[in-house]
Amino acid sequence: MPILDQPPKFGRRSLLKLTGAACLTTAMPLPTVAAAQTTEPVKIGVIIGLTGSAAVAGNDSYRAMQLGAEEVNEAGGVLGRPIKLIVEDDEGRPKSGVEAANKLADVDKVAACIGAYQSSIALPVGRLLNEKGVVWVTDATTNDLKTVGPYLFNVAGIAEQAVALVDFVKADKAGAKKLTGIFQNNPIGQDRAKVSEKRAKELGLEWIPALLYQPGATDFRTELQQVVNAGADAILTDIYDSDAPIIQRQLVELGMGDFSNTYSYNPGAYGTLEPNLIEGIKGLNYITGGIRAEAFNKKFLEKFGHIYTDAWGGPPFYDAVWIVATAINLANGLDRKKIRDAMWPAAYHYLGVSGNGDKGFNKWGMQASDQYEKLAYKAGKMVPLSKGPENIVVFRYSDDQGTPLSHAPSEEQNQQLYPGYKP
Amino acid sequence: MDQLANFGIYLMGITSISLMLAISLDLQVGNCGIVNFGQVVFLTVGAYATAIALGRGSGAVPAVCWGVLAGVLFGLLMSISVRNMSGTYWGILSLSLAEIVRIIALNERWLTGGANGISVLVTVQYLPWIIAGSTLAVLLLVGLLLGSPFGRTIRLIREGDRLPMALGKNVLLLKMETMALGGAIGGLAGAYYALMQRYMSPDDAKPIETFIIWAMVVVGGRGNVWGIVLGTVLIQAFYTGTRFLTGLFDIPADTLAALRLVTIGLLITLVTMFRPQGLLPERRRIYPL
Amino acid sequence: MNFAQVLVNSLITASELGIIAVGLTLTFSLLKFANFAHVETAVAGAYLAWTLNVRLGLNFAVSIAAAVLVMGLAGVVIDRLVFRIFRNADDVAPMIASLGLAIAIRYSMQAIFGPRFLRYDFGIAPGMRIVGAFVTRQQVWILGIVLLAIVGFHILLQYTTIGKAMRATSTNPELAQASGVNTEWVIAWVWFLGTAFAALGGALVAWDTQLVPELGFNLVIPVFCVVLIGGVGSVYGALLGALVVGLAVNFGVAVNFAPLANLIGGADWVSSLRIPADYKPAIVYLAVVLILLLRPSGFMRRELA
Amino acid sequence: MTALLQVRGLHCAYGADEIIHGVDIEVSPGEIVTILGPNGCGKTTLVKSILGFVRATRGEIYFRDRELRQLRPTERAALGIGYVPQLLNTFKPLTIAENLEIGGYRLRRSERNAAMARMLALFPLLAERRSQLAGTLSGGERQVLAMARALIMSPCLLFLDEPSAGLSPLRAHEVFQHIRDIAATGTAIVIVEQDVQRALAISNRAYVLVTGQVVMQGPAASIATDERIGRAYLGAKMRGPVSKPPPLTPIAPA
Repeated sequence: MPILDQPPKFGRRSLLKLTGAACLTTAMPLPTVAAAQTTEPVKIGVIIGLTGSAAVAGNDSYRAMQLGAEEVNEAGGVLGRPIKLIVEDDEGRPKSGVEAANKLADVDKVAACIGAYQSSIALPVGRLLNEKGVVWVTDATTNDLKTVGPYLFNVAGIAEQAVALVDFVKADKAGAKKLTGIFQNNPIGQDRAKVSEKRAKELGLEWIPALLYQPGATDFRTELQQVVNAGADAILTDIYDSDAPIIQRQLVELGMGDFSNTYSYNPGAYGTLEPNLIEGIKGLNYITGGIRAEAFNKKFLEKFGHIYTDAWGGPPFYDAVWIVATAINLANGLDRKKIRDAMWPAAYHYLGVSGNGDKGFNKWGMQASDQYEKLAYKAGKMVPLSKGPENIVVFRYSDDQGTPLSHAPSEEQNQQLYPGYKP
Repeated sequence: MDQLANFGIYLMGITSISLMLAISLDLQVGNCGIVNFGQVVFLTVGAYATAIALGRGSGAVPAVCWGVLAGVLFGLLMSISVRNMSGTYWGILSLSLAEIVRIIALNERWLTGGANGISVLVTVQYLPWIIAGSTLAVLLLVGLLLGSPFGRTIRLIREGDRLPMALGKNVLLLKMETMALGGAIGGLAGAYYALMQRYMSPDDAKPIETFIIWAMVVVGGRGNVWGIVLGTVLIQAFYTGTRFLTGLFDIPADTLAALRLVTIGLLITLVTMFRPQGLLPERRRIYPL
Repeated sequence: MNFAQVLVNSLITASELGIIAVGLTLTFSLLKFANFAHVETAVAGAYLAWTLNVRLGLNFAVSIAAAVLVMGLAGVVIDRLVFRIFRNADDVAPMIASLGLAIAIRYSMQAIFGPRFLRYDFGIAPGMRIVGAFVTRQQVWILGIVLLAIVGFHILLQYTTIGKAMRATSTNPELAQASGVNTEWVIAWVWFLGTAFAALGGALVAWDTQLVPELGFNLVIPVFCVVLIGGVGSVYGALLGALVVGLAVNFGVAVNFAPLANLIGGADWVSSLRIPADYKPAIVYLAVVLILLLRPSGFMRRELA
Repeated sequence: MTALLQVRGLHCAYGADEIIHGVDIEVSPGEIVTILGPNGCGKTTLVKSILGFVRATRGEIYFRDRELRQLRPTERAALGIGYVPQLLNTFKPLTIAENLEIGGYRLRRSERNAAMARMLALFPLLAERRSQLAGTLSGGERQVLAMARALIMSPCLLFLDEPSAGLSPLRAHEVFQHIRDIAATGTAIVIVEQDVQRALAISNRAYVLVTGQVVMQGPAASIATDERIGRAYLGAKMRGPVSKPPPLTPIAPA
């Protein structure tokens, strides 16, 4: 059982994190070991879709990174030097993303790269940067990320966690027998549909073929009717960005505005909509939680005038900047391999704002565990389903039981994990 | 310094791939008058065929051959529907075929990996150099071919089907040959693309990629191999060069990113406005009767 | 399957695609090149209407009317600035110029308005029930406006001097000039009307759905398909093409083809045979391929009529 | 008597290819001039450059003492130059009445209506079918419609490109009859024609154009009887010397 519905334990690591968090929240200088040789900024590359099909999440993500970089610099920067983000637009085109990665690695000679909201960009960029030996931190979510190599890190969990929502539906909706879903026809949507179908069947539920909708299209009416009228007891939805308002609107206009059986993978995506478009939707939101989250949200709102629309497009990237900065400090230099190895301890001891703050990596460089909270839209507001610890869902991956590593895997381990990897 | 050289080598490789696609397109549109709006489909089938072959344990060379073969087959398939369809009609038809291929690649996960695409785990040493060498060979081949009787005949087709028909040429066959050759070059480009990107996904197959290749051909000069080279380098320079400009301005990153693409769009428009025949137009030769 | 509802959905799709396609086919018929910037001007018009409606708080109808007018004039300006140079060139150079312009317009919209979705100033409520189908108030308006625009356009084309001059110039520009028709003036009118129709279409699509900078990206190819299915340069063909596409994509997804297959393959061969919704975008392209293979120049003849 | 149209040293080109290399032509008011020449000699190009459709690279074109080269085709038409092109001579999807209306596009509504009434009276054939589409007419009928369309503006110079192309001899005869009638009203006419004999029969003068240059000019009657021309340049087999040129209608200068 990969899922354990339990509150986070208050153990050794949490204590460690609390002290770390105290440092961070009071903007104490980070422990820098090396004496400052130069004040020239340390460059960190960013590859993100500022234009194109994922531009909304992409821009929010970059804003979160800017916020992170600003805080790191306020706290004294890395190695006594400020960090500087060099942002490249991937236009939503893999070709453009790889070009940007080549430029960042070879021309700007960045210490590490962060970015890619879309898997079709995260994967080729990841392969390239692994070859070049540059740390690549992404929050894309396809399961294939695990195969890329030791320089790839994921800060937001991968598609396997989709089982959590199916479990939630089964627990929440007594007597639900038939499930179906509405998924974006892209890497994450296809992965989640597959994982959900498998999980539903494992739980003995019937799965009606899901709707995979074309992102960016304007007319979903007929297919929405098909899926809603298929007689499912609950509909799982995985809808993002600009598709959420249009799909909700068309559902309401077609008289299918009863959302009491809608369960979302990403309820945050509905946050900016009118109450009558969302009333009753429940879901598992990727937690922006932990003791620093409130401050982060407040700062984001103050600085940019709005809140990020998507729990994946923002907070994880803010954490990524902090983790990379900490890793550079721990590596005590700009050696890319040392930075890579420092990523594990950096994340292990770091207390972030996404996924309830627990950011430790497993041996694959993926999130060891993810935390979600059960949410519901009531009276137009997104509220926790309940107040107690049972409202938090901790998802642990099956391959390592959710154990984060406090130190990097050895090169021998890496060679076992990634066939063809050469140190 | 050697890192900078690495970036140069990467650009050489990726530009060579674009150049192959542009030459393939020019063979069709600049010489034979076939308005192919679905050019990216050759890259798509070539790259997928290569990636699938590699995934099933094939070696790099046979995999590239599969890519070329896929390009040729698709070229033939497209040319069957050409027949005597004219300009824009054939253009949208080819675009539709390319989109159908992309949508199949997006949804048939057992074959193509769906939206997640296919990763290529094979590393080829000196790949950018191999690609550049192949591109030179293709350039040479196409240059020779265009000077040959075959080249002259397909240029006749560009001006209309009637004259070559009157001369007893089998126009459909010639168009099929041109499309097969174009498909082979495009398929080769696709095979190299899969090896170079180490990945192929439906996002690489969107119509915008076709339009960028079109811009290369038209900006450079249809029917002139040197024009195509210049056009490809120039458009690539627009895309890559503008990345270096963005650091100079102090405006929000999203606005800047959008303005970068606005600049690229305007540059393409301006070049075509002032050189409608391309920067290096085709030299019209008069052959003695 | 709710037949009435699918029909309504098809009609809405058709009218939105149709009104944009009419504008495109109009410029196509006179200038003989594929204007890729057309759909982007539709989106620009929709953004302009949004600015007037939401930012400046103008009445919605006034906003749309003003946006349509302004975009029409903008079309004339675009022609003067960019496309006039290509009057005697072949069809490829202006097409690429329009492509560059399309990219420029699309990302200008993003630079100005940001990537987030925008919506006109009105509330969303379930539609009225008409013969078992839900139809919203704005959909009724859209159908009405499109119908009115088409009838108006028909009258203009058939009964006014400028309309006749447009048709004449479209069939035989040289002869029109030799007859003393000021073709530049006619072309200016065509740009005005074509772009105005685009803006109207864009605003109506945005009214029925929402506004994002990528809207044009998702509309441009279906609109070209519509134009082509109808026959390039044929206004009524474009409407027919829109209807074909609207019906095909909606019924294609909704209909269970099993009975049909059973007719061919014997009784109870299959129980359910549907086109999965993930293939919905392919239906348009499939329609293009099938129709062009059967009728290589679309449904209608080429001339503007 | 000053010439109505005067072309001096005209060169013109399609793109980079020069087609006409220095041509001089004169047309006086009210006369019929034929331009002869083998296929591809540049006859149509010459006419199109006078009308403004083909770029003139060098030389001068004067019409009623006005230099035309800077004017657009529309403006040249407005000065009183009519044109009936070869084959594509009508707006096929338009009705006959609409074709005439386009012909009179520059006139005010009342003038246009009057001119249309005049044309319909002149060509009763058209009056019967005024709401029929031009595309449904026969070749000869289309030629008549095309002339009516060009005449509606009462031009002082009318170019006819191959008026007999694709017509049966009987129809061609009728068309040439019409041409003669038109000239009788004082309109100067320039005919580009393959049907050498018939054209020369109604012409006053003729020019022979070969590979973009005028190689011979003179009175129509003498050119018609010159056997060398028929053999060397026109590619048309002359039916021996014509014994007597048909009588020409006397032409009164406008």
